[in-house]
Amino acid sequence: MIGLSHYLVVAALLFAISIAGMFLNRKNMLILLMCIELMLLAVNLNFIAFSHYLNDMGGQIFVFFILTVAAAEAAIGLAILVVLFRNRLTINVQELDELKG
Amino acid sequence: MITMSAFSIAWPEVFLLVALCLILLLDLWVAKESPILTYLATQVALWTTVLMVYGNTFSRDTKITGLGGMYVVDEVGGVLKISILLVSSLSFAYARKYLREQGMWRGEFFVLGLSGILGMLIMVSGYNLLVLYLGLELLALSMYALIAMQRDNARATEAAMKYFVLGAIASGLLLYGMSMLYGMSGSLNLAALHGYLQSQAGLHTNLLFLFSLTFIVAGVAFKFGAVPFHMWVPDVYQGAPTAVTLFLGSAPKIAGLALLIRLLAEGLDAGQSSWAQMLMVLGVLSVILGNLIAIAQTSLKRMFAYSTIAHMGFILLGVLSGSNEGYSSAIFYAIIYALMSAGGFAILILLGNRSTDPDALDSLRGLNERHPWYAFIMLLLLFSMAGIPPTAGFYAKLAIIKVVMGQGYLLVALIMVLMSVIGAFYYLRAIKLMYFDEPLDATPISAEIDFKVLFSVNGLAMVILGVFPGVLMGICAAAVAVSEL
Amino acid sequence: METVYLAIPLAPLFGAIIAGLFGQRIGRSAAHWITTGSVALAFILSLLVFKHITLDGAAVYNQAVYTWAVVDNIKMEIGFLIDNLTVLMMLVVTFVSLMVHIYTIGYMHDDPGYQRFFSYIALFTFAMLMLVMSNNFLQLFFGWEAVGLVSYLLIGFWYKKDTAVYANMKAFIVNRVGDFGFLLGIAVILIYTNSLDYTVAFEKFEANKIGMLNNLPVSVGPLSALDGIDALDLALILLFIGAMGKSAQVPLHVWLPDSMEGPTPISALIHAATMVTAGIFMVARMSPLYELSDLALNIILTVGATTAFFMGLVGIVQNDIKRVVAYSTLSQLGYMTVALGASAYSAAIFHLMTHAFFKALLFLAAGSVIIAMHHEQDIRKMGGLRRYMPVTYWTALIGSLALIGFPGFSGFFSKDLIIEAVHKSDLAMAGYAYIMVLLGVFVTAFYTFRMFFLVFHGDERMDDETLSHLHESPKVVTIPLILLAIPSVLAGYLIGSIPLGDFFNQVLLPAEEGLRDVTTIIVDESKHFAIPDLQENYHGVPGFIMHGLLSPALWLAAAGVGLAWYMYMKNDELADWFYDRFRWLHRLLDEKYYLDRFNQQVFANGAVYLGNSLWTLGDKLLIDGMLVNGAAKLVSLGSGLMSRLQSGYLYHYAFSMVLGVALMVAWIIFALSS
Amino acid sequence: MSEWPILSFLIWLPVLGGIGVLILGDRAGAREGALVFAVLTFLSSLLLLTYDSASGQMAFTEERQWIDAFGLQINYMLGADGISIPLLLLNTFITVLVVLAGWEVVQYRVSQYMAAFLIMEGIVNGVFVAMDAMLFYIFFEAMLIPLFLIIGIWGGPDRVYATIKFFLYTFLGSVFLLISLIYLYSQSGSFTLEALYKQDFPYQAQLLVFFSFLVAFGVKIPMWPVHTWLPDAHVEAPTGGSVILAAITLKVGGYAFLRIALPIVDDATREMDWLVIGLSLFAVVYIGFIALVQDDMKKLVAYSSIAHMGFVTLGLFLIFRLQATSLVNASTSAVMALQGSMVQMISHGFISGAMFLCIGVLYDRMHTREIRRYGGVAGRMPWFAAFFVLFAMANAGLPGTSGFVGEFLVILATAKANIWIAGMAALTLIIGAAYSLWLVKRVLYGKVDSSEVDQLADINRREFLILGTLAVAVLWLGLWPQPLTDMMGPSLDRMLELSAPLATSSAGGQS
Amino acid sequence: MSFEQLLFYLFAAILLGAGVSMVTVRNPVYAALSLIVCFFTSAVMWVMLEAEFLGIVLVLVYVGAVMVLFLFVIMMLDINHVLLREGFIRYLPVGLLVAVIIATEMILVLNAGGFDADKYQQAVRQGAEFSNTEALGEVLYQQYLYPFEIAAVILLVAIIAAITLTLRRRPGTRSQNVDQQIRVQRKDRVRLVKMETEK
Repeated sequence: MIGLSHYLVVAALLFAISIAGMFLNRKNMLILLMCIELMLLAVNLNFIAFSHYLNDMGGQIFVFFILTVAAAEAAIGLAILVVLFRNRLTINVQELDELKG
Repeated sequence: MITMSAFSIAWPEVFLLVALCLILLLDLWVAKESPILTYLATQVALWTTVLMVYGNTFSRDTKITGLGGMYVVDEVGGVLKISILLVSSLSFAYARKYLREQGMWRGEFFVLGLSGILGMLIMVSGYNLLVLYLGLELLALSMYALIAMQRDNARATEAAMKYFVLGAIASGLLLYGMSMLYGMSGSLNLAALHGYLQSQAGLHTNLLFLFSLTFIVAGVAFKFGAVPFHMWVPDVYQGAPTAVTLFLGSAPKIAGLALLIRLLAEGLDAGQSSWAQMLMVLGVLSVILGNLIAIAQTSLKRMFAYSTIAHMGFILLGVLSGSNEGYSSAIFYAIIYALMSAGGFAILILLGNRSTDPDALDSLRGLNERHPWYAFIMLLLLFSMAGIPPTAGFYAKLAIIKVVMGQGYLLVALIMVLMSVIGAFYYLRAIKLMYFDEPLDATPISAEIDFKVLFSVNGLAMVILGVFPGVLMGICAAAVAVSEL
Repeated sequence: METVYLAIPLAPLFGAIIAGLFGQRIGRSAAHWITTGSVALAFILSLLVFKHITLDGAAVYNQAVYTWAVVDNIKMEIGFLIDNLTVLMMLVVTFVSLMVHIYTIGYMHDDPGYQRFFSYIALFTFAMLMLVMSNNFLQLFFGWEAVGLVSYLLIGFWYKKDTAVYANMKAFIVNRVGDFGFLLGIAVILIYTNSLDYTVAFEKFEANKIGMLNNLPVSVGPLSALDGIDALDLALILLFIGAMGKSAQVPLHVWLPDSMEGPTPISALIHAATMVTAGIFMVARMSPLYELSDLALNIILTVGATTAFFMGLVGIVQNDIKRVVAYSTLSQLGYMTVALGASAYSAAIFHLMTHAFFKALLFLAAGSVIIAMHHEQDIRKMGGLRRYMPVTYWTALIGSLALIGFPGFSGFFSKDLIIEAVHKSDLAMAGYAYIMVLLGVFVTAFYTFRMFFLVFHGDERMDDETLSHLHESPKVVTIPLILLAIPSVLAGYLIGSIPLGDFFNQVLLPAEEGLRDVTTIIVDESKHFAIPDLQENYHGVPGFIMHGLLSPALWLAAAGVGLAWYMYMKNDELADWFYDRFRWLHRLLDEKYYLDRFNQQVFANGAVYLGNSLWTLGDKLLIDGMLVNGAAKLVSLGSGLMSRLQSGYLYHYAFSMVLGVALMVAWIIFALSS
Repeated sequence: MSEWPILSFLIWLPVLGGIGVLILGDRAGAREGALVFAVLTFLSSLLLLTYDSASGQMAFTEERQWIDAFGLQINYMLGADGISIPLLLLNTFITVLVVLAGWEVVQYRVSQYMAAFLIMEGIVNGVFVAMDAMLFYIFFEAMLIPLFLIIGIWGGPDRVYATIKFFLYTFLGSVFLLISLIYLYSQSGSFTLEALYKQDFPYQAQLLVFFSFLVAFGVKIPMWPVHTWLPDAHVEAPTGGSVILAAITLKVGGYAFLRIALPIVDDATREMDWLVIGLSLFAVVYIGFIALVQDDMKKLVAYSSIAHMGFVTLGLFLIFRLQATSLVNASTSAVMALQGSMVQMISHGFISGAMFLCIGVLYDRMHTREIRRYGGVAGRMPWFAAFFVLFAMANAGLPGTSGFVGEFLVILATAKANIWIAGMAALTLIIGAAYSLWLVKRVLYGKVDSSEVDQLADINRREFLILGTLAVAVLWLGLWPQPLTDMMGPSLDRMLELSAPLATSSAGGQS
Repeated sequence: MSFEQLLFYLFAAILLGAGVSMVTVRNPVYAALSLIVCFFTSAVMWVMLEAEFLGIVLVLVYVGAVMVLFLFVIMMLDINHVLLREGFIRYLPVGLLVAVIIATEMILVLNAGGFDADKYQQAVRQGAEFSNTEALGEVLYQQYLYPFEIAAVILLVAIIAAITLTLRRRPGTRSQNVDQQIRVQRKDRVRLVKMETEK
């Protein structure tokens, strides 16, 4: 029988992967954005698992909104990315270090 | 079953939204001829909202919730909202000069600004994890856009990118924590959450609770820019166009405090003993790190950024007491801080002109030579930030330190004061540049009358609030007392 | 009478202020008229007081003028105590001062600082009068320091002369060393008596004489380390240290010879006749106390005797006319001190008086010579002046005779009295003192007449230029000489009435039961019977002279004169022979026993060195360098390092956030698991 | 007492005046305006002389609820007694002189200069009359701002280092004060001094509080080893700044010790008095020697100030030992010690002020403070020389000048507690004379060997007026201190009763 | 092992595998594709958790819109993805370490038994007639109206923002900016440059 914690663990692993991804990938801003999506996915899985095991719609509603927001975020994120590329002609994370100290 | 009429409880927000849309259209059709119109409309909208919030809040005497318990009206909310609105209107007024000179004058600035403010208001009166999250995102998204608005400014876009990624991570953390809370309590409503946690015994040893708490605190701490979630602050402050930095650096801090109060003080107050410890660590780290690193800075914006981190540390330390005194002094501090930082960045706008967009600390050189009055106002602001009486900043610090000592954290209090001595150093250095050094360029400083007046009022407020701090303190204290957090 | 008492000091003060503040406006003559007039007035009034107190035998006046401050219920007042002792001092001071004023008119005639000089000496007169007229320690200290100040100003009168400004600083600081003791002495007295008033002090100490230490507060704190020393002894010794400073007793005498850098009139007034005798006066004034402490008396005796002989010895090798006189002053002060030590206070005061006259005379004479020689002071470049300046010659002769104690001259009486007193005294140190004073007589005679012969007799050794202008000094100079010569001869004949009479037996305050009545000068017959003894077998002046002729002193003096005459008039090989033979001795004396050198090296340079090292090591290096700036550096270093954390790389930022969360989670896990 | 809030008036009149002058700007009239306000303040401060000193109680009291929020109750509570009034008068008096002193010399940003001093005056008045600890702290801190600017703007070449050092030094000291005040408040529930006097705090806490006080006020006075800011600050400060610094701000430290440290944490103070006494003696001697070797006039006077303030702390902290002395006669001389300290403060206000003004006079003419650049000045500036000698002598504690009174009383009192301490203290007679006179010798006397000195013109009317008034003050205080001592006496008795009452004091007198 | 378990483990494996590949593959297109796989699989999981509607939405909205957007951007800014993995190995250990630490911590907490409470045990299975969409809709429009409105605003803002950031005039088209021209000043046009003399 699949228990709640199974799903939670999967979500947790997903979360960890996304974090690892953020740290590992130092070149491509896009991958970073994708990692964020992955992270949100993990959270969503959490919510849905909970809402299922608690018989409560709230979790799913929350996920619904997270999806919405995530979409919006993605839009803006990509927009910024494009602007960035126009300025720098690169989306290399490592070259994004003009501001520091 | 929620009907549209239920929204009447939230009419300040509703109005602001409507105004926002109208201004969008206005900007589209009319503003081509007279760009000033958008600005004026924005100010009008803000001030009307202020009045509405006032009427909406202080007409009632108790805390009430509506919209299915997702929206709350109480005096703390009222005070916070009004201060947010006022500070924002101040920042817009300052921004005007900058936008015109830097060729950034676009209606979207105000529209996005307003949406950000709307997000803050939603946060302030959000009484549901979901609503809080949405408010947060609304604010965040507007901010990302605002920062990146100077499209051909590489630094701005870099800052925006960094802010965006980190912000997204932060909200990811926050969400994870929320999901855990939801999983435990099966509810998203703060009141329900509060009730559930009250019923739980041995909360401070409940692993799951602490786990979720950690993520929540992390998410909120990011908004504050508390160490170790502070990394974005300096880069964003420096990279963003000064006008945006000004806006970003003032009102959202108050909103952040609101978020903190709603989540921790109202939702999770049962776990106060636990989150107090976390906040203390974060707060102390912020106070130390912020003040220390600020010394090494050569960019004024960056220096302010680090000093902001230190100030935020103070606020966190004020909140951790979990007492009414703590909350009210934190609110007091946040308001004072918002005013100070607004003024602080305003000087950069003031010093700038078409050809230059100053950022370096050296741009303050010899200000007393160039314009004694502005120098004097800036002096007041800086001393207030350093917390030297008789400026308002002192009372803010005093209140917080008193609270901390009341909790018996003598060591923390010592660290705080010692760090504010170190902090005094870099503020003094700025004053030294203004007063003891010769100016680099003697170009006359020009600003329109409203800017002058606002800037002067902003600076003098530090002294007036310093001589009569009782009034504002009283308001904060009363608000907190009434709204039984 | 109060008004008179008040007027006596205030008149010179007034003169000083006028001459000082408005000197430039009122001009030279006006300045000297005003000051001289005011001092003359003071003198006349003093005579009036003399008649009132001494001749008409009015009761002793002891009243406060005004309250300086009341602190802790202790009244600190300014007030006068007028008795015979005071009167005597007042007369001496005002008279000599008047003489000097007149003399100055001539001596300083073409000095740019004419008015300033007059205001100074008038001011000095005021200060000295306040000192002698005081009835309490506070005012005593006031006058004490005030005269010091004026002497400082006067020694450095020619402030362009580096030697002068060096000398005046030296004088003040050395005096300060004395005052250091003096002030502490006053403090101790205050502790015991809770008052600064003389009479109260006399009474209280009389009341519980010895071993007060035990029942007194000084046992608080390390003074208990001084257990065994009677606090009274302590107080008196400290006070005497003050006297040593002012009255230039070994080893605090070093300032006096240098003070000769000042103009001659003040050498006469301050550094011979009056100020330097303040110490003597003070001890005499305190006789009711000093009588209680043999320890103090012994110390005084020793110091005095040492000064009397060894300083005289130095006088032999001096060639500067003024310095010779200065060293003679030192040794004469030594005599007075010895007298005090032998509790022959009256004798001391008597010698003080006579000395004031003849020493002032000698100085003024020397001054007159110096004028004639166009400020040439080296006696080797003089000689045979007798022919050119008769008045000076004769007066100088009188002075010298008085100094060496030639029978019939004032010095003879006072000095013999002292020698007798020492002879009779049975204090531990009396023997040493006696030998010293006797030898002192010989030495005095020798150097005095060495100087005298070299200056006035023999062949003229000065250059022709000066020789051509040699002439007697003007009236304003000679008149004072003559006026001073008179008492130099006659003052001695008061011996019957002053030291050996009951001049000093005025009752200061009525006796209460169990107490002796405190008189001006108290001698404890039971222990110190010298003066009483002398008083008994005193049968008039002739008898005293007769007795004097038989005493060794006179013959020693004669021998001294003779030797001087032989060495410097007859064959001068002898001098050279001595010189070759006792080169080391000559060197030693010439270097004044290396004392100045020692002070300069150890104290002056030592202080500067200490100061420098404290400053550079303590303040600059340790406190500022390490603590203050060090801390600042540390902070900036730390901030520099920390700002490195802000690498600018997005993934580092993300990493730090994640790490933060991870650590917090780890923290709670550990916190709960443990 | 008086319906008319004289104390508030004394605080706010100069402050408002300063703002007025500031607004007036550098156009003509800034000087006159400042002078008017300074004189006005001085005159109105004379009204305080109506104080009935016999009572020794607080007079002219004002009390208003000021802040009551966040559990903080701070009252706007003012009062003056025999201790504060002389200091107030000193402050108002000196300020007038300072305004005059800057009359021609200051040409750069005159209005700001004058305003800074007026505001400073008001704040300092506040310090002396605040009866609420937090109010006191606020004024105590606020003082830094104008002084910081004065030194920084009109200061010498190395002013930045000096002024920041000064600010941080003192700020560091006072934050500890803040902490301990808050602690005291949390214990007693009130900031008013009277309440704190009554409250009895646990000993360990007292100890900590005492040390924080020691740091805070010790820096201000300043005491060894936290004195090093003073010489730098003095050297760099403009003449007026030095005068205020030496004459007024140092007094704040002494006043604070007397008004706050001694009575509130009396037990700890009693136990720790040996420390302060030791430091004071150390200051008197150590600093004296350092002063001896300075070649910058201002540094020399600055160091001598530290040495003189050593006497103040010595007198203040002796009272416990004195009270403990078992005596054949009634008086313990504790009051004498306090009197001595107070008089010393007042007189040092005059003397140091005068010394710095004198140096200013020279500096304005030759633009150097290097002693060796001078020599033979007396010949060119006789009047100046007269004043300079007078003040130098006062500095060396010559009887008849105010400098003597304080030292005299303190030494007398000290001797009662412990003759050795008295001996150490009395060394100042010698050292003080040494550095003062050596300064005089090198500056005034000797041959003129520099053309600049040869050009020197004697002091003008204005300078004469300033120095003359100070000379009168110095002499008056030296010849007749009774009015002052009478005014302070009863109040000091009261403080003594609060700090070291005879009954209990015998407990921990010696340690 | 029941069929359900089988499904779960299968898809969990795919999900995680895809996730790992997303962060490890060198070509961003592959990364995007593996992310899509993640979405698909998790959609399946959601369906298993009886959140059918959201499952569908995830596929439609995310895969259909967002990921396409991603791909679009990837194509638009063609990046030399040979460099993309430089130094990847260097940071791998640290990255793994962090990931492992986080994962273990989280799993530790989650399996500490907080969720064994019986209220999590009876996950009622709805019948076939139950419509998740309807239920969601009812709750959404009856209780969560306010968030719904806010979400609307967020989308609006997103639109505005995206346009503000990316919309710009074609470089080719000439058009004059009047107020710029009016406000122009000398220093905008003339800049005095100081230059080293060539050596």
